Amino acid sequence: MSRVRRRVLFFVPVGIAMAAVLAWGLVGLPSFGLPHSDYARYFAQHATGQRHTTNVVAAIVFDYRGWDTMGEELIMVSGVMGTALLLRSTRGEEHRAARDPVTSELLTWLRPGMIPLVLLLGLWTISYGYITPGGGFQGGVIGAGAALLTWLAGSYQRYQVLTPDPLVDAAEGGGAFVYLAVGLAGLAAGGTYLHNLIPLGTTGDLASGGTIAVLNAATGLAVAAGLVLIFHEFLEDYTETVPDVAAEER
Amino acid sequence: MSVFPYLVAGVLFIAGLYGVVSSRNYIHLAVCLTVMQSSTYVALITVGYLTNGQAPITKGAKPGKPLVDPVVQSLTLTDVVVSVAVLALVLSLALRAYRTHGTLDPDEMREMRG
Amino acid sequence: MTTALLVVVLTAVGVLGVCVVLTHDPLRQTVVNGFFGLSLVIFFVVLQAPDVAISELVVSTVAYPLVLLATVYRTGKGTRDPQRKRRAPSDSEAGR
Amino acid sequence: MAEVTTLVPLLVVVPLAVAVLLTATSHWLPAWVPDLAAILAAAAVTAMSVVLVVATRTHPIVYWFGGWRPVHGLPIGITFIVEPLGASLAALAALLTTASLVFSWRYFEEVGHLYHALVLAFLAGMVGFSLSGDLFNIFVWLELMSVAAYALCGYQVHQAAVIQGAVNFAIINSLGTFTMLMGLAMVYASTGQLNLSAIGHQLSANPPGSAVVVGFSFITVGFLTKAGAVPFHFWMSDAYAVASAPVGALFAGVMSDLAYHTFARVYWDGFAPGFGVHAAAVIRGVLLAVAVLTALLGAVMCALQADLKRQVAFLTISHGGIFFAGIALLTARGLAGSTLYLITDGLLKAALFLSLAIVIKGLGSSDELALHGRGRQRSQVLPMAVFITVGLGLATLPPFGTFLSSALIYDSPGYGWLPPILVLAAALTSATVLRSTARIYLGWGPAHDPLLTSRKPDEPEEGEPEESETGLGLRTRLWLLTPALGLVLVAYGVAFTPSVAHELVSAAAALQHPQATEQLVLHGQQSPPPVVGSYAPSASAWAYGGSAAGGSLLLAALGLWWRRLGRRVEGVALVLARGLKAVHDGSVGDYAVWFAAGTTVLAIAWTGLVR
Repeated sequence: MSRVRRRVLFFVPVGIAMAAVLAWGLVGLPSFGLPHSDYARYFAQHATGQRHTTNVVAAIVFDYRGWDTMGEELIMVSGVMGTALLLRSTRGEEHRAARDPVTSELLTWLRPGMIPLVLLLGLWTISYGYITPGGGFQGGVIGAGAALLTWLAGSYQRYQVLTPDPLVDAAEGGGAFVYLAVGLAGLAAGGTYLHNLIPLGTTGDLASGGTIAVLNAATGLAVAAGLVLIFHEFLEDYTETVPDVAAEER
Repeated sequence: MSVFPYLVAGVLFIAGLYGVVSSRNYIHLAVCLTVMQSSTYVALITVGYLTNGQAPITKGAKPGKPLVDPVVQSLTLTDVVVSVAVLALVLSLALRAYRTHGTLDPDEMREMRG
Repeated sequence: MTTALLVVVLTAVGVLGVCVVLTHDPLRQTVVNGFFGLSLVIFFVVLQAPDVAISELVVSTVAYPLVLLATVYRTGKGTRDPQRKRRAPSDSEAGR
Repeated sequence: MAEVTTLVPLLVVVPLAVAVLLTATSHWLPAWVPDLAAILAAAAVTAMSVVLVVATRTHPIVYWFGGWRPVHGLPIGITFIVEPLGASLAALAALLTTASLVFSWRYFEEVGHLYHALVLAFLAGMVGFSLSGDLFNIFVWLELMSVAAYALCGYQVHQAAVIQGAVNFAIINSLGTFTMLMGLAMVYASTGQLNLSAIGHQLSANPPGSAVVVGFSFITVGFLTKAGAVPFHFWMSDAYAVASAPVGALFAGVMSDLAYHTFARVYWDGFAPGFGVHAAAVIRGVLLAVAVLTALLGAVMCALQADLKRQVAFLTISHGGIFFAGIALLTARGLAGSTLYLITDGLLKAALFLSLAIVIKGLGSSDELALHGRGRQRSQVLPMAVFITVGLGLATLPPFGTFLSSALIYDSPGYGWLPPILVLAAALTSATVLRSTARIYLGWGPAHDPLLTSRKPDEPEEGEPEESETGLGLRTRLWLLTPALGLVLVAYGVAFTPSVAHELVSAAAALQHPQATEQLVLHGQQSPPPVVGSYAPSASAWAYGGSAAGGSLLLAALGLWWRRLGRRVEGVALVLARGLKAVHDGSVGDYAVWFAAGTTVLAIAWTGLVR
């Protein structure tokens, strides 16, 4: 009997017991669809009035619980730094010549219109994040997707030219730093950390929401740059091995 | 209906855990971890749902209908970001392991370590 | 109506999640995982969580597949190919 | 007080800001800037935490981020609650980080800005984790700490074959954090709150049902996994054996044990009011069982290791069990003793890890048996002295820091059988340190021991020596030893701070008074600090401390020459050792099965908590 088979055999009774315990707990939850949280009700009633944003989730993410989001952003940044640390340090010895192995004709054909379009979509998702659904994280990922398309459609070299490491590093660290600095500004002005200083504007306008707008944009920048860096690390790995794969396929 | 959504979260949780136990490949294992993490999204979003509720966007909201819980949605957003970071890290660790061992099978790797 | 939709979507989420776990080939799993992600997106939309839905959408169409595919190809399509040579198994840890 | 309050967010923001600035400007900075900036940031956090420890002696500081104070008792924003215990753990984390960064300046030949940025993010995560008063925010800092730790753990691995330890670390810890988040979702669904005091308030009004009980069990599992309690501990020995010395010093010194303390805060503020008095006995029983099992299994496994880093890993597990016993007693003295123990012991363990690096680098192996007698040189006298000092400190040598901490736990009322077990664990683990010191530096005992390794006597050591055998220059060695020496001095000296025990006990008593915390957090009303008597170790505590120190010397001798006891003893010991080691097999799937089993047993044991 293989190790895995034996282990799964052990897991069956344990898993069943665990599932039973979990189910017992879940059955004890308040019925699905019934209102219960005072905490949630407070935001539903007051968030738009207090923060002049129509997206209540954005108000919570970037203001009421903005401290969480700061931690979240740093998790993202740490993930990026960690990936770079792990993948860069072993790659040193291997040859780093950039090749252009991947060219999809469809994408090459699509490229002229597609990339600016995706980029625009990303920016749009970020900038309306506190008015309609969307926001810094979502838009940031889309923006990084645009950079990725450059690679898929055109060339790795062009991708590298468009997203040079120093610039992307600066954007990532800079975006995260702006988030921290907005918090510090609140502190410096005699309030508490992340206290809003900027006029709230008219609800529903792009220039509304005070610090929320700034934090949203900073997050978008940091996430987009961070994901580009992650892609970069993984893609650099990929391009190294492509001849291998091609040889195997033949 | 009153507990079915919660049980789906439970199923995903146990399924993800089973995947970790039964996996013979670190890439597969990493994806199973994200399935397990998805169970927490499902749990959070379901506990915040209100019957006949509307999305927590006040622009164009219909008056009189309650908003669903926006707090759990913000928590889930954070959770999604965490999952990306964790997946990237686990995969880069797996890649490093592959470079030194030439295998992605956790058990094979264990044997090599002696 | 909503209830029926909800049951269908939830069942799809559960079933696809289990499918992801049971698909052992990494390449195929990445595809199944994409479908699982899309089912989650629909689930979030139905449960009135558009922000989360967009997040899940961008993550499961851009971030996950890219990172996963790069890893899969880097490692010669996972363990499907048993002929893959092993490197440097010699130095093992001393005295456990 | 206004100025002091400003320091609270800075504890987290300063290291993070330096970290992201280093990332942003990395391409234009000279190589020495990251080192210096990181050390200064960590030192600044240390200083600020110490100021906060002193400033909050009488009244905790409650800090609301974004200025969102509670509205009619309903918390809106996220809060940090700074009280002396949490703040002193933040100080410990920052001090160890400073020492580790000073060490790594000379230790690594080449280390980029990424390393420093990650260490600083790791520090910020630890600080936030020990101060936050919001359940989800605790999860966020736990994740930050974990994500940074996964990367740091897999970095600079010289033994090619053990990167697997870092993967196991990431996977099992992720299981723990997801389980915790699942528990959090269940608790939020039942209470509608995330703030700990608000959860406590809700639960005392609406008695907990099955969802809260399972949720609490899952949250507990999350903490226990990070802390490395049995049976969630398997990742730890693998990870610590992999980690490079400065990182390992942070892991062993503070990371894992912080989770015990944060668990205590979560329990007291969030759940103790709801479970009520009758449940306390059930909770105490289960927690004590986990603690005793962890202390003993960790100690035995520690004594069975030949690899020096794995010894420290199991020592950390075992001593974690001792701290957890203090917390599990649910008394003020127990909690105070556990906190002080965490600090003094953490300093010693970090010093031990840093000095081990010097051994490994200087003598070329991390295997106790392979190093037999290799340290018999004049130049090795100083490292040997450090090892002996650390070993005796770990054995709770009276009247120094670790003794005072353990005495507080011993002098907690209730469980007379507990102190002897804790003494045994402390003695056995420190005996292992003394044993390997004697073997390496004095050449005592045999060069082969079947208990420690499965290798045959004449088989050569497997694999390459870990690091270059070039040896280290005197100046480098002194530079590397200085942080370790500093940490040992602080650990020994803490006990002589005037009335430190008294202050800690009153802080612990305040922490264990959730109603007062709730008044403070939700309504901004200060309660008078609880009155506790002054503390001096009792006669029996002195006896326990002395017997731990004496016992560790005896056990060290036994560990060196145990084979003289005869063949029958040898056979039994070997069978037991092989059985125990077979369970710690490095297979992540097996660990996950243990994880599931532990979670299930814990939740089942607590089903009686439903009211």
